[in-house]
Formats: sequence, C-alpha cells, structure tokens
Amino acid sequence: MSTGTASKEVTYLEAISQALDEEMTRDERVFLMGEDIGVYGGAFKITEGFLDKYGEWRVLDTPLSESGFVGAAIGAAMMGLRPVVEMQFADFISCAFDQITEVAATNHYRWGAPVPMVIRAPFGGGVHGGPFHSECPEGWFFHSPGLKLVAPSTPYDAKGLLKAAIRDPNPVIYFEHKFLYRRIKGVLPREDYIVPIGKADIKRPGTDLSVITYGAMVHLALEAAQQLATEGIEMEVVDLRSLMPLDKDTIYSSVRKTGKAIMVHEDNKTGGIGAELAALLAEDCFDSLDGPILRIAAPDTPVPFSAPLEEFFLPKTSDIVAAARKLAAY
Amino acid sequence: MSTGTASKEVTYLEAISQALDEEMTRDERVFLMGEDIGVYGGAFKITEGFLDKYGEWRVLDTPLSESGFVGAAIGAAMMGLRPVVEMQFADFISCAFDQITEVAATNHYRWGAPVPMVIRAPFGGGVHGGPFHSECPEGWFFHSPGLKLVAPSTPYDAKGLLKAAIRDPNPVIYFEHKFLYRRIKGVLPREDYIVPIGKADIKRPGTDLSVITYGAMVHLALEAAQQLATEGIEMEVVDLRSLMPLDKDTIYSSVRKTGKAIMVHEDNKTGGIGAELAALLAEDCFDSLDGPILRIAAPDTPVPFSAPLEEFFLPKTSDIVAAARKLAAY
Amino acid sequence: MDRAEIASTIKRTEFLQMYYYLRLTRSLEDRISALYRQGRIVGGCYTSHGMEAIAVGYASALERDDVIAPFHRDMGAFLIRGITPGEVLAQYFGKRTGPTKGKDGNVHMGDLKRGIIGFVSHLADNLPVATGAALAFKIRGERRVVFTGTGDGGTSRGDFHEAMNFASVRKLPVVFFCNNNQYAYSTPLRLQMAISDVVDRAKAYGMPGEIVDGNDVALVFLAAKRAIARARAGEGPTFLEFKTMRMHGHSEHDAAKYVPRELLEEWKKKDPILKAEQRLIELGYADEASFHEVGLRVQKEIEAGLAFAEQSPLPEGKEVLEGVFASPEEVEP
Amino acid sequence: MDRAEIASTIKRTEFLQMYYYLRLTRSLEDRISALYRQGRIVGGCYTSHGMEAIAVGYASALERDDVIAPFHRDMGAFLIRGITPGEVLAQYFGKRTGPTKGKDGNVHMGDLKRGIIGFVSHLADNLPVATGAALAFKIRGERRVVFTGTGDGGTSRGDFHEAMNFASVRKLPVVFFCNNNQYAYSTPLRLQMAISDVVDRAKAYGMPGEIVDGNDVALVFLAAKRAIARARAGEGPTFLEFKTMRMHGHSEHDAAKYVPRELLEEWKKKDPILKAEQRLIELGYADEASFHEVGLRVQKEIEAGLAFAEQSPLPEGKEVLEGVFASPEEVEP
Ligand SMILES: Cc1ncc(C[n+]2csc(CCOP(=O)(O)OP(=O)(O)O)c2C)c(N)n1
Ligand SMILES: Cc1ncc(C[n+]2csc(CCOP(=O)(O)OP(=O)(O)O)c2C)c(N)n1
Ligand SMILES: [Mg+2]
Ligand SMILES: [Mg+2]
Repeated sequence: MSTGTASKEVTYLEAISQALDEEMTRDERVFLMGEDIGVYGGAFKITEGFLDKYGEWRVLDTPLSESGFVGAAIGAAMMGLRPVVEMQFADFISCAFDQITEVAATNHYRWGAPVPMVIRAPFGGGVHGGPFHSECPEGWFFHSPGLKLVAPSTPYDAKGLLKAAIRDPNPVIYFEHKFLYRRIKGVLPREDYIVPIGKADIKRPGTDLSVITYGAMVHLALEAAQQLATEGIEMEVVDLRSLMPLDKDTIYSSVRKTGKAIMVHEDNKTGGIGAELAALLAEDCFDSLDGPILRIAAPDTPVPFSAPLEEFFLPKTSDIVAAARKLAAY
Repeated sequence: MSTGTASKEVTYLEAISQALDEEMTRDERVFLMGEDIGVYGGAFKITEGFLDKYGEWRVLDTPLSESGFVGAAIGAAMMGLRPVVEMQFADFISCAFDQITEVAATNHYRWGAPVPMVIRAPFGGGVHGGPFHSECPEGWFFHSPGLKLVAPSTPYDAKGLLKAAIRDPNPVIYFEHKFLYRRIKGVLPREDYIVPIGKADIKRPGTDLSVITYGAMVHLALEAAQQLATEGIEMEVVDLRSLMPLDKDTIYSSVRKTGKAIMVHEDNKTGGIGAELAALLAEDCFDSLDGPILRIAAPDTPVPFSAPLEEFFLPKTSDIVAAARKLAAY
Repeated sequence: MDRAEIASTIKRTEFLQMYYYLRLTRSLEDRISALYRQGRIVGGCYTSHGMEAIAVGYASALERDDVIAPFHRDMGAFLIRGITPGEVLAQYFGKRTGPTKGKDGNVHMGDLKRGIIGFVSHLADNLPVATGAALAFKIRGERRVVFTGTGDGGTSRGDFHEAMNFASVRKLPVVFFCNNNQYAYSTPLRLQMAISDVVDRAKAYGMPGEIVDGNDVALVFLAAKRAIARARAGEGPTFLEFKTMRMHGHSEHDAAKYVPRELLEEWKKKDPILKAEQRLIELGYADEASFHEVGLRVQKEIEAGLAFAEQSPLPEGKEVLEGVFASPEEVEP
Repeated sequence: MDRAEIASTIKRTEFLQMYYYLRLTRSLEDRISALYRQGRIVGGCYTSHGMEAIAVGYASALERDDVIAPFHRDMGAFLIRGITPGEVLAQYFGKRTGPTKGKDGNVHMGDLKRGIIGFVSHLADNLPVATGAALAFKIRGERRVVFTGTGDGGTSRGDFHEAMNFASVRKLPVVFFCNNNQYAYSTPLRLQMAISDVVDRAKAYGMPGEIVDGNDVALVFLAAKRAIARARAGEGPTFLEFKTMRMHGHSEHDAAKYVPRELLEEWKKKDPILKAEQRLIELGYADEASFHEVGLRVQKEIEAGLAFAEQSPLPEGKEVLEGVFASPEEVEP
C-alpha cells in the first residue's frame, strides 16, 4: 500500500527515523534513550547512524531498566529537555508502568510541572513474536488520565504524529506498529509538517456504515471497504490516529451520517478502546444508530506464538467484511 | 446500611478479616504477605492478631517491594501454596503491574501452570487520601486476560467473595473499598459459605431502568433507587460483584426487562468498566434498548485531595437520580 | 569531628540559619500534628520529628540553582527552598494557595521555580526522576546538582536500584541519601534488608557511600557538601546514609507500639535541636538567649502562616477538571 | 582447582553425563540456528553457544525435586530436566507437542512436573517468582532448592533487586546466578553497570557471592553444588557470577558487529566443550574415541527429535481460546 508514486517512497519505519532525525536537528533539546539504540541503532534499526551524528549524550544506550529510564526521561523533561525513549518492544512497557501512570501522567495535574516526553512503543502482532513481542498495550494507558496516545497507520501519519508528539508539552505514547515497518510505503512532503494530535482521518469516505479503527487494522479495513464496494456497500474508514484525545467530532459525524458503526482493533476485545467508542456512540449518538454497534478485536487471550494460533487470534479482513454485510443488512 | 439486625452485626472490614482467618484455619496452604501485616496488623488492621495466631511464616511482613512480593506469591502459588497478598493501598499495585499482567495473568495460558493467588487491593476515594491513596485501578486489570476481579459492596459479599477468591485456581484481584470498611455492617451466616465468582446480584429489583454498578457506588445506587421510587420510578440495582468474568446473563436479562441502562462507577470514565458494559449492551441487546446508555463515573483526572475537589470528583446519588429521571422520561 | 574543624568549615551565619530552620521545622510540624489531632487536617500526616537535621543539613548545602527531589520526611528542605509555613499549612488544608492548589496533599509539594521536584507516594519513584534531572544538567553541561533520597524501606524498591545503577553508569550529578530511621512503618530494618548499614547498597553500583550521624546537622551539612562538590565536579553520584530514628509514629495516627520504648529514650538524648544547640554554644556561635529568640520568631511566623492558610480560599469543585494536560505556552521559554 | 581435587569431587559418570549434555546442547542449538537460517523457524532464536557449561553445570548439580527458573540461554538445563530434543524442536516449530503447545515460543518452556518454571521475556521477572517457589519450600519445611538467574543486563532491573533482597532477608533456599557474557544485546558491561564484577551486586543484600569460570563445567558444577548445599542447609541464598562470553549474536538475526573480533577469538580458545574434553582426558575419564561416540549419539537423537517435531501436528486455530483460566481440578491434589 502506498500513498503516492511521484517521488521516492519511504517505509513507515523510515518515516519514523526521519521524524526523529529532523526533530533532533531542529531542536537540540530533543534526545533519545533506550536499550541498544546507540551503536546498534535499535532493535529495528530506527536510530541507525544517530549515535555518530548526535553523540552519546543525545543517543543514550541505557542499562536494561525500563522503569529507570522512563523515570529519567520524566526528570529530564521537567528540566526542559525533550526526551524520546524507545521501548525495545511495547511489551516491556509493563516494567515502566508505574512511572508512566503515577508520575508522568499525574505530574502536571498535581503540581503544574509539564512533562514533555515521548515513549515510542513498537507494538502489535503478525510477526510471530509470541506473547511478549506482540502485545497491544494501548488499552491500559487509554484509561490513565494525563497521557496522550497516538498510533499511526501510514508513513505520512507516522512522521507527522511523531513530530507532533515531540513538540507536545505532555507525555505522549507513540504506538508504532511493527507489522507495518517495512510493509507500508508512501511519499512524504519535502517540507516540515506535523499531523496534529487529536485529529482522526477519514481514510476512505463512505455512506452506508463506519468502521472506526487505528494502526495496522486500518489497512484491513481499507481492503474490506474495497471488497464491500464491489457489492455496493460503501464503508467509511475512520482512522483514529490519536487514541487520546479522541476526535469525537469526526467519529460522531461519521456515525451520524452512516447510522452504523463497527469498531476494529487488534488489542484484546474486553475493555479495549472499541468499548469506549461504542459507549460514546451509545450515549451520544443513540438516536442516529440504525443497528447494533459491532466490535471486531482479538479474543481475550495473550498473543499466541504458533502460526495457526496467531492467524486465528488476529482480526482479519474477512471478519470486517462479514460484520459489515450483516450490519448493512440490518 | 445493614443487611440484618437479628444477630451481631459485623463491619465490611471484619468480614474480610473473618474470611482470611477462616480460610487460614481451613487450609494450611493459605498464607499472607504484605507490608506491615504482621506485628502491626496491616494499615487497616485487617490482619490484627494474625501473626500471633499463625506465626511469621504464614503472616509475612515483606520488604517494601510490591513487584518482589507479588512475584514471590506467583512462585509460591505454583508450588502449591495459596498466597494472599495485601497492597497497603491499591494505588501501589502499579509497582507490581508487570508481575501481575505479564506473569500471573499469562502463566496458565502459556504453559499450563495454575497460579492460585489473591491480591487484596484496598481501593477507592472519599477518604481524603489524595491522588495516591484513593485510586480505582480495576480498569487496567479488566483489560488483562487471565485475571479474575471482584469488588464486593456488602459484608456478606466481602466475606463470600474473598473465600471464593482464595479457593479459585486463578489469580484474583480482590478490590475492597476503603470507604466501606467501617461504614457498612451486616449479619453474616454462621456456617461456611462462598459467593461464587462470576455472579452478579440484584440488590434491588425494578422495572423501569437498570443501574449497573459495583463497590461503594452500589450504596449510592440504592439510595437513588429509594428516592426514585417515591417518584414512581422503579430502578433495578445490579451489583456486579465480579468484574471479571462479568455475569452477562444477569446484566442482559435486567436490561432486556427494563430497556434502559445506566452504568455507574467511581473509576475514571474513559476506558472504564462502564464502557465495556455499554458496548456489550449496544452490541448484544440493541433491540431491547429504549434509550441511550448512560454512564456516570469520575471525570478523567487523578483523584484530587482537597475536600471540595474530591466532592466534585466522586459520583453522587444526585447524579444517579438525575440521570435516571432523564432516562425514564426518554 | 572536632570543634575547630567545624568552625573552620561552617560559618556562624550558616549555622544559625540551619538552627533557625531546625526550629521552624520542629514547630511547624508540631503544629501540624496538633491540628491533625484536632481533626483540622485530613489525610496522611508524616513528620520528620527528631530527624530534622537531615533535610535542613542537606538543603543548606545546596546552591540556589540546584534541585531537590525530596522524600516524605524532608520538611526542612521545603522550607529552605522557599516554601513558606503559610503555603505548607495551606497545602495541608487543601487550600488553593498551597503549592498543589488542593490537587494533592501534605508533603507532596513541588515547584520547579524553587527547584523542588514533587514527591509521589510510591516510594523511590522519584529517584529515577531525580536521575533524569541530573542527566539534563549533564547533557547541557550545567554545573547543577540534584539531591534526592528515600527511607530505609524505600531502598528495597526496584526503582531505587534502577536509579542508582543508571546514575553510576553515567556519572550523573546527583546525590542519593537514605534517611535510615530504623523502621519502615512498622517494619524494622532486619525484615527490610539483610545488611545492617544501608550504605552497603551502594556497593552494587560502584558508588561511594558514607555513613553520617543524621542527628547532627553540622555533620549532615558537611557530608552533603562533600557529595555535592563531587557531583558538581563531574565525579558522579554519592550515597549518604543518615542514621537517625523516627520519633513519632509512621503517621500521626500510628502509636508505634512496635517500637521499643528504650530505643526512643535513647534517641531522645540525641535530639538534633539539642545537638545543634550544644554545637552552637561550643563554637561560641550562640547562647540560650538567642535560642529563645529564634523560638519566638518561629512561633510568630507559624501563627502568621496559619492565619494565611486559614484565610485562603478552598478551590472550587470544578477546578478538578483543570490541568490534566499542560498547554504549549507552559513549556516554551 | 587441580585434577586430584576434581577427581575426588566429580564422579566419572557424572562428568561424562555433563559432557553428553554439553554436546547435546551445542548440536541441538546449532541445528536450531541452521533451521532458523533456512527460514524454518520463526520468532526469536537465542542460543547458549559457547556458554553451555553454565546451564549444564548447574542443572547437573540439582536433585530431582529441586526447581529451576531458567534464563534464555539455559538450553542445557531444559534438557537435563528432561525436555527432549524433539519437544524443544516442536516448541520452536509452534507444534502442539511442545511444552507450551504452540502458545509460546522458543526457550519459554515451562513444566512443573519436571521442575521447570517457564521463562517470560521480561528479563529478571522470574527472579521474584523463583524466590516465591523457595519460600514455599521454606514454609513447608521441604529441603528443596530453586536455581534461577539472569544475564548481566537482567541484573539492572528492579525485579532483580527486589528478589535478591527478599530472598536474603528470609534466608530462602534459592541460588541466583548471573550469566555474565559481557554484553546485553549490543550493550557492553560498562554501559550496564559501574562495576566490573557483577558479583558485587550481592553485597547490597549481604549475600555471599562467588566468581566462577563459566566455561569450565567442572567449576560451575562444584560452585553450584556448594551454593545448593548452603541453600538446602537453610543458610540462605548465594549469588554466582559465571564469567563467559556470548559467541553468537544476541539472536540469530544479529551479526554482532559491535563485538570486537579479538574478544571472540580469545574466548573461542576457552570453549566449554574443549575445556571439558581436556578435563576428561586429564582425569582419565574419557578419550577422543568416546567423544566421537557421544557426537554420533547426539546427532542421532537430534535427527529423531527433528522427525518427531516435523511429524507433530500444529495446533488448531481455535485452541487460542483454551487455557486462559485454570480449572479447579488442576490445583487439587
Ligand atoms: C510503593 C509503595 N508501597 C507502599 C507504600 C506505603 N508506605 C508509605 S510510607 C511506608 C514506609 C516507608 O518507610 P521508609 O522508606 O523507611 O521511610 P520512613 O517513613 O521510615 O521515613 C510505606 C510502606 C508506599 N508509599 N509506596
Ligand atoms: C524488561 C526487558 N527489556 C528488554 C528486553 C529485550 N531484551 C531481550 S534480551 C536483552 C538483552 C539481555 O542481556 P543479558 O541480560 O545480558 O542476557 P544475554 O542475552 O546477554 O544472555 C534485551 C534488552 C527484555 N527481554 N526484557
Ligand atoms: Mg524508615
Ligand atoms: Mg549478557
């Protein structure tokens, strides 16, 4: 999938690297911390070459201690720097949970000190990573006031949202989907741009129903929409991009237009972001609803390792198509 | 509020103590770990006298290390013991988050070893505890497959659910509401009993609408129901008791009967358990709904310290009454 | 350390200033305890009674530009950094004029302008944060130092380990202390760790450590000075164990029956204010009359503070909704 | 340690058994690496190449009833506890006959019946868990011991600290080791900690520690025996630092360009299999011919295992939904 062909295409992964590189050049307060991001360039090579370019005090390899370096990022942010920390895999964010939810998230509320920092969290399955290299931890942080959360689905959004996150005065968790790293390409503007936090994007307009999703699932939704179009069902694909804050305006106006909504995420179903979306619609758009609000999500289990299990676990394009057909006919 | 007067009443707090005491006597595999639970009897005195009765190897004062002792409980549980650990305040459970969600929750799924343990988490506000002695952390764990969660509202449920939790072969987080400790009394059966995990309880039947709630909010809902009855509105009060698994049968049949539902919890609104309940109803009971699904919850902020702030923050009986009136008239 | 040595390293005005803060801390916290017993303060109430020399000593050793990430028994440090008794009492009353505007309570006071990183209840959580502040100074090449610490109990937490380790690896300008008052709530040291000197914890990080009499403000001050100088010179972190004793219950609601009375009797003799007065007299820096005067001054300031706090407005309920997120202007210079 | 001393403490059969497991580990992991390069194994692929003596040595020192909570480079320990090469390969293939039935991958193999606590990726998480298993033995008065460890990197995590501390305070029957192979992924020891011997970490807990040549299976075995005996006697935990070197990349995808070639050359000479063969010959326990025979036997077992794994069924998709919760029967005796 690509968003253009005129100029040189970059991958989702390269878009992330570019954003980091440009922000570090633009603003000397920006620096990076994480495991193996220096000489190794990071587990996914996002920061390859950065150590040479920016030196060991702006590209810090840390000891293996997520709580320690997230805490350090908070302190550095309060002193005026702009730390961007990398979780080697989003799964390990659980080790820093306390610092994120209790310190970073509440700091400004409690005593007014902003904590402008970014945590990059490579998340998601489809890479045969098993239970601890595939997690979607966004649901936990979605329920932690004081954090902003973003999850881009394209190179354009990946770059623009990371820049916006770095420039935001608040702690932002940036969920980058590992499955998309090298699979999704696009052409990026030459000039500096950001994608504002809190704005969803209609990735495909439609009139019959709305699918609301984010991350890797956006591409499944687009595939599904294409299939459905051949059957005469026009599905609107709303890419949240920002999970916190939610762009309620865009979500509500889409559903008010179509009257029907399907939430799709790769995260476990129960208590996921889809639940909040459904609840918002059931409360605020009830009169516009022409059918039940459906959710498609992973079952409530850890992410399994074996291929047939992971295949079963992950939401599929066909799941979206089937749900959309059912709902369209409602 | 009391559930009987014939025999001696016990507080919610005493009911918890009784459950622990009786289970320790019944089953020598049961033992306790936590900070200051020994000679001090626990911050809330739940285990007062236990050290003398059961000795220092069944009532273990631990170093100040939530991750360490939760991890230790997991190991002891796998070796056949039945640990019950106390968080001094539920707020500090964030320090043990990784052990709970990554190890305890996934262990049986991944390699089949059961982890029969209980984490007692004194939670909730209304006690002027400020941001770190008032939290409702249940939403995070609700989104972590492999954990069971319970939250009793009465002494009867408190005792019966704690016994059920201790006898359960899985990790169970037992949310005990600090505000109820000494404020709620009831008479308990003489004989051994449990309240099964996964069963909600209709605390007051009604026909016009359903309020679905748990913990301290149950008492506000009951007060609201009483007020509403004087206006001719019969509100059914569904006390979830178990947050995971949810008793969908009871919830659905209540809402199918009344056609209207209000979710109430003290936890932050966004991404709380109320969102999942609303989503379930919007998906599975859509045709029975005669109005929007309303949610009453704390705003999306930390729990503030100062009296007028906390008063504003916590859901109130009047909020429930107002919402119910609005919904009844829908 | 003998008289001459101290006289040559601590100036009279410096010592008198510390004495003033010892008395101010003691009197302010005694007043807070009394207000608590009267039911006029809700929520937790942790004091540094009998341990005042630690916070007063280390905070006096810092420069204006330095930063503290204090601990729940460091009232003296807040006062020295410029939080007034009135603000402290406003904080305890949940008033809008307290440093957290009623959002948070008691010793959870933070204020970047005064170089104070706010404390969170989760013990040792502020150690990594302090380390990060020191990292910022190192990255920017500033000669500023961060002073942070926790209790003996707090040293058992993982965050203590991760912070100490990272600070050592990167030789960050941060000083860690442990306020070893023998107990963590009811838990005695022997159930907290299998070592008798907390300072041994530092060996795991190749970090120099020192045991200091935490009840002697002069010694605390000088040890802090040495550690701060080391940090400022780029030589890395130091760990200071201040030996002391918690003289009240964990919080004012706790009668601390688990503490042997003899232990308290013994430590009462080592009271830091008494000790400071002995030193001041020995040094010829002050006499009984001046102590009395300080007492009067302190009382007056506390009464004025109390009046301020009482007259201050409570926040309005709807202020709950303010401040979850920072706005861009707050971070731009 | 000289020949006579070893001869008097390690029996011929014991040593030959360890040699067999060294060879089995090496060959099995070499085969796994080859399969990985052929694209037949997906997911992470971490081997103990060049470090086999550690897991083989310590697991050989344990009794049947003891328990291990291993680390991601402990293949030898899995094999000694009875996981067969076929099961290992089935695990790597995601087959239903692997110890996790396809739910989890690679070295994440657990089986309570064989005394193995499964590994989770989050480094050091299994240390508190191991401590808890030891606590269970202590509470029940059983003379069983738990053996657990992590890498040099893993010792930087808070959970390492909390586990070591708790085990020491309660003198639990657990042995901790650090597999110090100089690197954590690409991170060299000097960026991981400000000490050069990881064993210094133990001083923070008042725990005895020992540095052991991790490439000499005899020395590993004997050090493990001593620590296990101490634990079994109720004298508490020990920390063993096994000095070694990671000879492959972090995972098979990693070319480890960040490791100086000379370092690898140097350590190649200390290969644990070579070292074991030298010892066996010196002791008169075996000769070249018998080494060759072991090689053949091992190859045959691996081929059989591979056939087993290949023929084993994959799980069916819907098995995803099974096993989130345990049923009551599973915990009742
Ligand atoms: C992570 C965490 N767990 C538990 C608590 C509850 N708690 C508050 S203070 C305290 C004891 C602290 O002891 P210590 O660190 O020695 O400090 P002291 O109060 O003795 O000065 C405990 C257990 C907490 N604040 N944080
Ligand atoms: C908490 C956590 N953070 C990050 C990782 C990713 N990771 C896997 S292995 C590894 C390096 C481990 O180094 P070490 O502990 O020295 O063991 P070694 O691989 O060298 O044997 C890292 C960073 C992880 N597994 N767990
Ligand atoms: Mg203490
Ligand atoms: Mg290593």
